[in-house]
Amino acid sequence: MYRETEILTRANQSTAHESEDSGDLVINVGPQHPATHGVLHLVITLNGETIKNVEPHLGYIHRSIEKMCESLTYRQFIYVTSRMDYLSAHINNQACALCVEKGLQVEVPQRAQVIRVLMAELTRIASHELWWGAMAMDLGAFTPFFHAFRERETINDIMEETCGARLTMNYMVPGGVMMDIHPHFQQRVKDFIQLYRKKIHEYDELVTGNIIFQNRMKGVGILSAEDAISYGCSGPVARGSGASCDTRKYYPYDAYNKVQFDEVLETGGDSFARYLVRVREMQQSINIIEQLIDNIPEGDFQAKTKAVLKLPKGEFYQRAETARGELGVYIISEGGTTPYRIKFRSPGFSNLSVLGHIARGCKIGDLIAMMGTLDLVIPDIDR
Amino acid sequence: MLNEALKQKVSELLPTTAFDEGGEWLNINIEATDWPAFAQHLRNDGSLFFDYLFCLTCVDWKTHLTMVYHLSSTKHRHNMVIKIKLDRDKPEIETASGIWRTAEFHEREVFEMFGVNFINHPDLRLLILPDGWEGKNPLRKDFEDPVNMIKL
Amino acid sequence: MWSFSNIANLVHEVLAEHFNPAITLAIEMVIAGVSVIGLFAILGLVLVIMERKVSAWMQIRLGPNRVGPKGMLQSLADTLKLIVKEGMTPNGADKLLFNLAPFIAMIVAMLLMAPIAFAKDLQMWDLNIGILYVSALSSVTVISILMAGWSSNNKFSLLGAMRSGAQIVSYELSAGLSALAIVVLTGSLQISEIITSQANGWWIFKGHIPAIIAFVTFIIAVTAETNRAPFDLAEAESELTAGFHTEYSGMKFALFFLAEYVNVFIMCSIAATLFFGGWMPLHIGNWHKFNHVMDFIPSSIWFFGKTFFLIFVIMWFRWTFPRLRIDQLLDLEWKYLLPITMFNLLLVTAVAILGWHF
Amino acid sequence: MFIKNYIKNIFSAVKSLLVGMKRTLYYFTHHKEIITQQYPDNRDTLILPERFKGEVVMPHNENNEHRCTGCTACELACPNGSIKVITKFDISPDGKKKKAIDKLVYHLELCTMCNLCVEACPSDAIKMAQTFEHSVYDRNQLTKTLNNPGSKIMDGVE
Repeated sequence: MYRETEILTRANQSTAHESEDSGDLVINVGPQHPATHGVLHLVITLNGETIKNVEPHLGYIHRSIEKMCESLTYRQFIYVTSRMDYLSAHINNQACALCVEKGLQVEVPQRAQVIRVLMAELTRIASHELWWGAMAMDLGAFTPFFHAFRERETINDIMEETCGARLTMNYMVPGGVMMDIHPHFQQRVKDFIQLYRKKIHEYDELVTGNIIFQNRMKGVGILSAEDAISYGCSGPVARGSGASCDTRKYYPYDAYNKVQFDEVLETGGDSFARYLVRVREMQQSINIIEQLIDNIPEGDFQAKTKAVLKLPKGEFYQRAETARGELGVYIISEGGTTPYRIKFRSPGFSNLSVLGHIARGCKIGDLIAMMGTLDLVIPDIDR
Repeated sequence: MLNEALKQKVSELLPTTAFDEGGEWLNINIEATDWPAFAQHLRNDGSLFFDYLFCLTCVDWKTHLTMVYHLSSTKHRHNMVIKIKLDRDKPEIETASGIWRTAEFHEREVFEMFGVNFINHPDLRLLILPDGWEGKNPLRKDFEDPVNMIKL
Repeated sequence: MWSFSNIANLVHEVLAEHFNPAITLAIEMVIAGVSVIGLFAILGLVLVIMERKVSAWMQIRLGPNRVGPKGMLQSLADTLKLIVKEGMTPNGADKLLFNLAPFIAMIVAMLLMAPIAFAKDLQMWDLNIGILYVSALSSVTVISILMAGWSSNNKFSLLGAMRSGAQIVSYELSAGLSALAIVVLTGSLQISEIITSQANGWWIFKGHIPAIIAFVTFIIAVTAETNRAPFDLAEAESELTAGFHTEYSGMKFALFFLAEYVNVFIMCSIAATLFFGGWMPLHIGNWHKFNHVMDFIPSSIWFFGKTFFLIFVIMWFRWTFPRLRIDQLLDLEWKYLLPITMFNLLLVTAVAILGWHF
Repeated sequence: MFIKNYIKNIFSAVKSLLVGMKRTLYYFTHHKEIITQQYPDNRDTLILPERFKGEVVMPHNENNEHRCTGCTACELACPNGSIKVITKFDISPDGKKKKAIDKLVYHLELCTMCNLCVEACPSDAIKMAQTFEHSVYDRNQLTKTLNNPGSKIMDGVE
């Protein structure tokens, strides 16, 4: 089998333990470590600086959202999903709302569909901005983090104005959106696009073009397209390897079939390809927003739904493309007001599983860079 | 491939398959013993080519457990759902991690959350639950935790 | 005209009147030691606040602005906090080495101050092998880092210390070779002579391209030697949490911190001495009137101005670049810097022999 | 050829580094671009958008009257159980019994600001306030009674 080294399961033992016969060094990265962006715990077996094995230990912030949702009604459970992948909270909510709508067979008004897509794309940009800054910080450059936050703050302000919150908005409800957009929304988004266009070249100057950065990223952590699919990777991780998997293209939802955009594909499969995919995806999101921002149709922002939602008996699955990859919401209904079982197929969980595969044989510094390019959000993995 | 064609192809491969109507994708019910060979076929058959296991989970129906595999093909872009009924007291099934690598992590999650034993899994250990977890499997319906309340 | 040598002589005469020579010498040494410690502390405070302000402005932030006017007393408040904090020694650490390491780092930094000419006639020890002394002592810093890393009983610390060892040993080479370029031009290792040789122009202007190459390689090597980003692999907070000083807290950590900044200061002042003439004002060849005007600016201002500019450059590196990987770090040294500096040394020798410099 | 590539590499590398340094120098010298806010100092000028979800409040008019009928729709809508409606029966002047709220207890410490209660309320009795400085030393202080003491329901609200 591909697992060469025996790894101790118990984290506390492995801290004090070095396997004596092989001379390997076992170190714990996390649960409290600056590079894990949360409470991920990796047990790394090292030979010198070279990584022999990476073993993730999860569950430090597992809240059992799937179990919680079993006792929440179809209106209530959506707010919890914001807490999964908090950086693309809107898209999580959207996927859940879509799944409930699929069960109810509600037609969502055009206006609500467009607003949802706008919000989802803004969320995607905000998420990628944060990733970009954190990625540079993982490599030791602090300044880009703050520069990325300048643009991200603008998006957060837009969200705050329309949805009433900056991170966990709970804006999508079954049947549409909770409130109509704020009167200033369109102007603010246009201002943001202008700001973004003005500042985007700085990203290349500071990070992308930098020779140190390129040397750190190129040819590191190579993931083949076949492996990416086999490991269930999705989103920019798979697209960086050339595996086309954009849910927005193949299984369009809401207004995505009405807009023109390209699926960003890179064939390198290394960290740099994954980096480029995300940077270029921001550009595509801007394109989508530009197409829609002046064409928000008039009408209702929410379809008429009953006060108490009851899904018919059956199973409903909805895919959505979050900033990290493909999110699946799988609702099994027994006909009541609460789901019988709900499963969230989180993109981060599958993307993390590939880390051990691509990190083998790399240096510690590379592992950190790879974790950056996988864009791990720990609550998304732990749910 | 459309659902009808898929249905025909699957019934050729495995005549004992039962089909579930309704739902957007083809739902099939098979026996746990047929699973390993059938999975190999699904993955390797050129016209099926289900190479992307995008969701793997389990459902506790109080009388039995059901493994649910959501499969998709990145070549043909068709989807299929496979359900396998398991005994609730002694749930056992062959692992799919040799065919789809993503199953390794997902099966570990199902193992600790539902107590399903995956035969020949390379590394069947607790992934999310704390080490030394004893007692019931959290996502089963009869699980109650008086200390960390989940129900409101 | 008053100068530091007059003051020193005055102090010496006053002391010699009252005490016998041995006690006089002892008192003079105490005075020198106290002033070094004072300078050490002041440098730490100034450089910390400088770094925080520089980083803040580059990161479109305001930086510390609450303590004192414009936040200038922030580092004083930090020092107070660090003094009050408990200095913990982890279980299983080698207690002697663990507690000794920060002091070695600090003592080395203090020793390095001895040959530096802070202003005209203000130099503690003008020994005739000044540059050799500096480059020899500065590599002793690695011992304190290795001690800290080994004795902490922490794997991150150990990895950081190992990286630091490999790094300092290699970059020592190109730092030495770059400094040697100027030594070849001057013909002396003595700091005062290097400075006086630049009375008619700094070496960076007089020495043509070889001096510029030597300057660039020296700054890169110095950045690596002092463990500053982008070469801060020994601490690499995103990889090794804090590297060799992961387990240190309170004042012991502060000593490492101080030593790092003082090392940066010393290395920059050496670079200023070698390439920018130390305290020597900007003199251009035969422009006597211009040179005379420049002489009115006190020599200490010239020295600190140049040094702080170079420190700013090193901070500028830190807040712009990502960190290198360990193998790339060694590649840079052995594949690029070392061949360049060696070639450059040949070039400089040719320039010096043929007398092409001004 | 090797030497040419070698030197070319060095120059392109140095150039890419200088480009980045130019960018940071720009921000170092242009303090206008600073974006941080001085939070506690700018409290007076800090304006939050009117939709900002800070906490649930119950508006009262000048006669100390609110619009809550005690229908418990908000309590049912809340996913966390952070709202508790305690009802009582008022005797109206003409002798009829009428349901009204005694207390509307709101647990701010449990609230996730999801806005579902405000959406569910049929009589617009509660709304989201824009306050956000909620920290207190004792968590009991976060349990609040939303209706003012002695308040009663507004006329005409059913």
